[in-house]
Amino acid sequence: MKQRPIRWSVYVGLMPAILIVVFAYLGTMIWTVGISFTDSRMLPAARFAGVNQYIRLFATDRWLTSIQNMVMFGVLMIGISLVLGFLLAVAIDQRVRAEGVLRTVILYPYAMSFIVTGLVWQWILNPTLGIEKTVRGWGFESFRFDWIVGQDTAIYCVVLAGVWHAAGLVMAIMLAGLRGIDPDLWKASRIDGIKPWRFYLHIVIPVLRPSFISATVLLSLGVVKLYDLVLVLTGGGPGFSSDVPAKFVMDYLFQRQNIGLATAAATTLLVTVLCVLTPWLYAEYFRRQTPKG
Amino acid sequence: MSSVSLRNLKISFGAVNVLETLNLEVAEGEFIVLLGPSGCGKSTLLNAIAGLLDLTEGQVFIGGRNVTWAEPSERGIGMVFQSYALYPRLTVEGNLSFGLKMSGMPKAEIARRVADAARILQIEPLMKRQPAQLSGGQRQRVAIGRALVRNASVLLFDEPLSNLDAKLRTELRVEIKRLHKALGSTMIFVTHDQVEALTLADRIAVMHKGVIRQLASPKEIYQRPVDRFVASFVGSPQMNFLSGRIVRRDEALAFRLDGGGEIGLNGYDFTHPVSDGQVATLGIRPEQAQLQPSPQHTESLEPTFTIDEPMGPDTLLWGTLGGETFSLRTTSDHTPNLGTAMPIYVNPAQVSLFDAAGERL
Amino acid sequence: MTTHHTSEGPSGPAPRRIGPARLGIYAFLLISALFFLLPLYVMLVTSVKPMAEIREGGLFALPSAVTFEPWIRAWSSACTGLDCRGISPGFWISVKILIPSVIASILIGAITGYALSFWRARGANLLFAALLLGAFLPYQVFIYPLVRIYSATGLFSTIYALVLTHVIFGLPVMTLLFRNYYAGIPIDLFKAARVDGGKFFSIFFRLMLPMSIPMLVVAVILQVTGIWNDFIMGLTFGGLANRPMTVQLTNLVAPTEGEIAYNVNMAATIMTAAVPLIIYFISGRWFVRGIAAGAVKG
Amino acid sequence: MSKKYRSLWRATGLMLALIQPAMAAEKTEVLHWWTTEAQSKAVKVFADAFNAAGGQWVDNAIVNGDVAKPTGINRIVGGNPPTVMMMNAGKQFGELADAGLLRNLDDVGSAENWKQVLPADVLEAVSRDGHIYAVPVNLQTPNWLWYNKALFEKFKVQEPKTWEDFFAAADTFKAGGVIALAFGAQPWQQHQLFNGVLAGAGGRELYLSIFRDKKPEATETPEFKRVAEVYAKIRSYTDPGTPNRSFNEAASMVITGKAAMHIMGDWEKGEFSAAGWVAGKDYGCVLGLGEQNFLMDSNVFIMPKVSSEAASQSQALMAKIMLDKDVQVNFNNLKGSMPVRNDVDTSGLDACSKIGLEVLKDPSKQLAGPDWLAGADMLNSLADVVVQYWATPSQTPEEFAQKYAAVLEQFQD
Repeated sequence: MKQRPIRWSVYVGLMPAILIVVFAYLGTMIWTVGISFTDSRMLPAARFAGVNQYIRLFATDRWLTSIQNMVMFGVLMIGISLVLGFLLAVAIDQRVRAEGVLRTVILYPYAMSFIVTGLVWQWILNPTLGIEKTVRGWGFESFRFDWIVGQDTAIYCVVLAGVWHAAGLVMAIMLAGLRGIDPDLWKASRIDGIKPWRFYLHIVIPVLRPSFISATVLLSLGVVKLYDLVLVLTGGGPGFSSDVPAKFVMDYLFQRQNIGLATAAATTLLVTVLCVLTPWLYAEYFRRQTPKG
Repeated sequence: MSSVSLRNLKISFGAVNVLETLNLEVAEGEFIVLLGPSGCGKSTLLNAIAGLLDLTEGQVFIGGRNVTWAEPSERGIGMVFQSYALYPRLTVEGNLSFGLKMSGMPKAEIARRVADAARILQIEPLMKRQPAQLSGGQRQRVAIGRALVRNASVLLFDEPLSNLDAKLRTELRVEIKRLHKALGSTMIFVTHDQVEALTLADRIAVMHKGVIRQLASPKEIYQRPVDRFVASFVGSPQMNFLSGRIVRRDEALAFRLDGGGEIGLNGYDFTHPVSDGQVATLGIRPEQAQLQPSPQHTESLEPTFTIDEPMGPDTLLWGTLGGETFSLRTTSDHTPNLGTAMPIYVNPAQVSLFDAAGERL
Repeated sequence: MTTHHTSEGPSGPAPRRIGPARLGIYAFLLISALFFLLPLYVMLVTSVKPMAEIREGGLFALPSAVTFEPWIRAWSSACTGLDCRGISPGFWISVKILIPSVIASILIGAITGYALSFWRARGANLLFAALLLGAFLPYQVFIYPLVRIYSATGLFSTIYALVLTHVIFGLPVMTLLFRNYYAGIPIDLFKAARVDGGKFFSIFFRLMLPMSIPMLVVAVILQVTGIWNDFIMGLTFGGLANRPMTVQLTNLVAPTEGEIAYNVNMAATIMTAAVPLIIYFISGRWFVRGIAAGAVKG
Repeated sequence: MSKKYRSLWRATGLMLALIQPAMAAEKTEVLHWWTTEAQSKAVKVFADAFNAAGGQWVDNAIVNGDVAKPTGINRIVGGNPPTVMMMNAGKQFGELADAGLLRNLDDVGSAENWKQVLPADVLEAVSRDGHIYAVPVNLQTPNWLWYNKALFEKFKVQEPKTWEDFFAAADTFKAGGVIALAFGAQPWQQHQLFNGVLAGAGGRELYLSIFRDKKPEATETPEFKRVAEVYAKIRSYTDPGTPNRSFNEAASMVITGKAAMHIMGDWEKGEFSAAGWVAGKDYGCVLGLGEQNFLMDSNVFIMPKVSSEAASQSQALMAKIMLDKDVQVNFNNLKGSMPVRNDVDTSGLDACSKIGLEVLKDPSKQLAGPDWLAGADMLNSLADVVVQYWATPSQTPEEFAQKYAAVLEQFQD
């Protein structure tokens, strides 16, 4: 009997993906994790150091601050963007005038890079240049809006810029969701005499669950990767009060030349993301998968 | 014209066995219909013949050639799909010639074959149109045409008519039958529609849960179903099933209904020996009973009919017999009294009997 | 996730006469619009003001004398260190990075998505899982080893390194996009093509790719904006010679000597934002679809 | 079959195109991050002299040292090194030398008699296990106080010598509505300022016991407490716009008269010169408020190991040229720093450099810079603590001392 032929062309087609996964993802990941267990500084070294880097990492104020900032940024930015985006979508859905213009205006920030976003907000929030200076120029000499130079408030500036960047996207997703709701539902609710706000709260929001989930996933991707925005907006400062993990890793990798600690931090991020992700990915893509003809 | 031979075919997706050790021999020029409910494995079997699925075990021969691991295009087959699967953004002509171009055939030959197919299927005026501009029936003609231009000796049809409305379906059915007569090619046709199966097939393979339950001529399938599944799947309305027992009466066998009533089984062609008191099911198709006795229709039962459905040439009567649903098809003009029990007559040689496991007795 | 409309238009309750609720909605929308427009306004206004005016009036005042000189300087003569060629070299480098990156990442993503969708290859699920994870993981895990690989192969700070990097990190989303798209194409079509003699590549190039135009548009929007807006890859792998526009912008606005030329900086910033903004304005709804499709949901 | 290969090629051709390495030129590539106007004029002195001596200088200037350094290191480790690369003296290049990636310059050193002409501390700072691995090209100190002479005259303020003087002067300016001290609160500037305070207000002994001896208990001394207090007090003499301000921006505040003083390294002179300022006339300078120490720092060039003989010879030539007497004078004049050789003609130096040179003659005022004494990792960790202290006015000197000590504790060998 003839052997089952191997379809080489399929593997040729998949080869770039296979190479990328094997070398660029898995290989580098293993390397990074491995190095995190050494005492590498400027150069990667094979001197095993156990979990020393991790011990030091979690004794480092700056790392703890950056983790805290990431969580705070994530919760606030996603929360505010979802609420604001949803409200905007609802408002736009009320047959308002100039709907197209409004949609455009609300969404355009999402097309901008974090670099541009960070720069422009840095200017606006700069007390000696932007809002504070302008309001004082109007005669309110005691007006203060100097969050960006405040130790405890700088991270809120990052949140502000983040919301500005992302709320439009949430609005677009929500608006699409609202427009997809069966028009008969609206009719039924009016016949039943349900108050609009109740209708939104009890009917619309549950129906839009998938939209909320999509938006949350999309926004949370940006949270772990948050780097550019902080870099240009606050530089992680004042001090390192608005530092984030991605920036921490980059600094230790390149400026500080402490590869061991940087890879330990990266590995910690990796493990965190994997823990959150794996169950979800499994549920989403593999559990329900049926064989294809 | 090639024969198709499937030997010990087994297909599993992971732990699920879709086809269990399946054998099928299709003769040259034969029209075989694979009939069964959805999920029975009939499309899987067709895809396996086409080479669109990898076999877990077994071999496929087409025209005596082992094509188990050959590419679909190397098997000498043409295939027509339920969803037409016309290539979008190509004209009808483009669709017909796409495969031939891909195999590097000379242009003149392509043109000749496409013209032939177009003529046979009467789609010449459509050649410059796009699939989106065609009606469902036209699309399916083009899809058949695409199979024809391959000059394939085996044509595979995967529920080709089920997306069409009733009128078109009948038209195209006849067309396919004519095509078979004209071309003489071997055809394997998958459907869940028993009318298509009964009208088209030389032989029908009734499938259930990955197994061929009965492979026989349409007539045999209809009249002598091998089990309750085949009996119930083929025929509309469904065969009446009445539960009861085989009893011995005056040296002859009879069937006593649990719900009351009894018929003699004189003339029934038993396939197995039976025992006295054996639990069994009596199957009577709606048209196998009639309101008047005749020389063959000797045995009587007394159902009560409650509803009549006039269907034009005949009328369906619905009611119960001993607590079980019973239907009867009659051509008689006079409507019986609804709501009261009345005698009907059956021919014991026509009925079916099944044992407790559902096998034909 | 999609933006399809019911043809009946807005589905909210019909407007009543202008009441307080209605006014509230307009007020909310107006204030929000101002919030979203503020940065663009600041950039545009400041970029056409002379420095003297900025010193006086701050960022928000309308210009009394419009000048385009900052734009000209930002484009062709603003200094980054000693290099006084403006931001235009960065623009052209970004273009040079963009074009091959977009083409290669989409092509490879499409082939992979096609292979995963139609061809049952051994280990395909594993590959797909690994790709999905790749879409989510923080870049910091990969960056350093990649730097070393590029250094060792001489790719470091070349365009190739950046193109390769964009292919690597664009692959998961591109694959997912095309895999989902192809999952919506009737499998019969693929079967018909195989019966017709199509092979892996011929089916892809002659049948699937031409059918993928809507998804290609989405992918192009997604990749053009994503790659254009990239900073970290350009910063890490571009080196001196191949700093994309975003990286050059951060260098340009980093004050070097004397007074910060806010008007020039803002003009340069607008220029950097221009490409994705133009894409956004001309592609409109497709843009949303593209971004949303990147949400890793099918 | 040809079809099959054609489509295969289509898919892989792109990948292959991506993998093609860029061609690298076989010339003497010098990687550095001196890119301001003054700095690049100075670099040109090296380049011209090198080219005149038959070399072929290929300039690879990268704007930001934080980007340039890792770029170069990665290329060295990756086996594709620049021929010559700039570095900071001290511990930074040690790891590269240990890994055998750097060329040993003992041969050039002995031929050129570096032992005689270079200060011992400097030679020590470029050596590892008794072998020379880098070429020092200048001497500089980060703890100069620069001030706007016009403002000092206007407010009739005397040049401060101690931190007490400084605060008195600062009060005057503050009261007069002038920002007393221009400052950029970037981590490196904050740390540099702190180290200046440590040496000037804390004294030589405290400074060495921290950076050289890494003694955590040094932070419990009254001297350290004073350092912490002085540093915290400086904060109140700066304006709110400090976060993320670059040093040149701060310098320009002095130049434009917005601010009176600025504490920064020798390279500040480049900014002043660019604005047409002359030392001693438009601006004044005070070295090391307090004890007047010279915190020796030096830019050095390292020579990665190269395979070709020609490149190796170019490196030797480069080392020789960079320490050539005339080159040293010309270079450092432009750079604003001091020649590292002790046998050059100093008559052409500006007023401030002369002050520096004078101080340098006294060995008790010479103090090795932090980079020479401690590794980057420890210094950066200390910088984190300092940065946080600056940004947290509520933190007491005691709390700060504890955090500072905790870092030192981590780096006990």
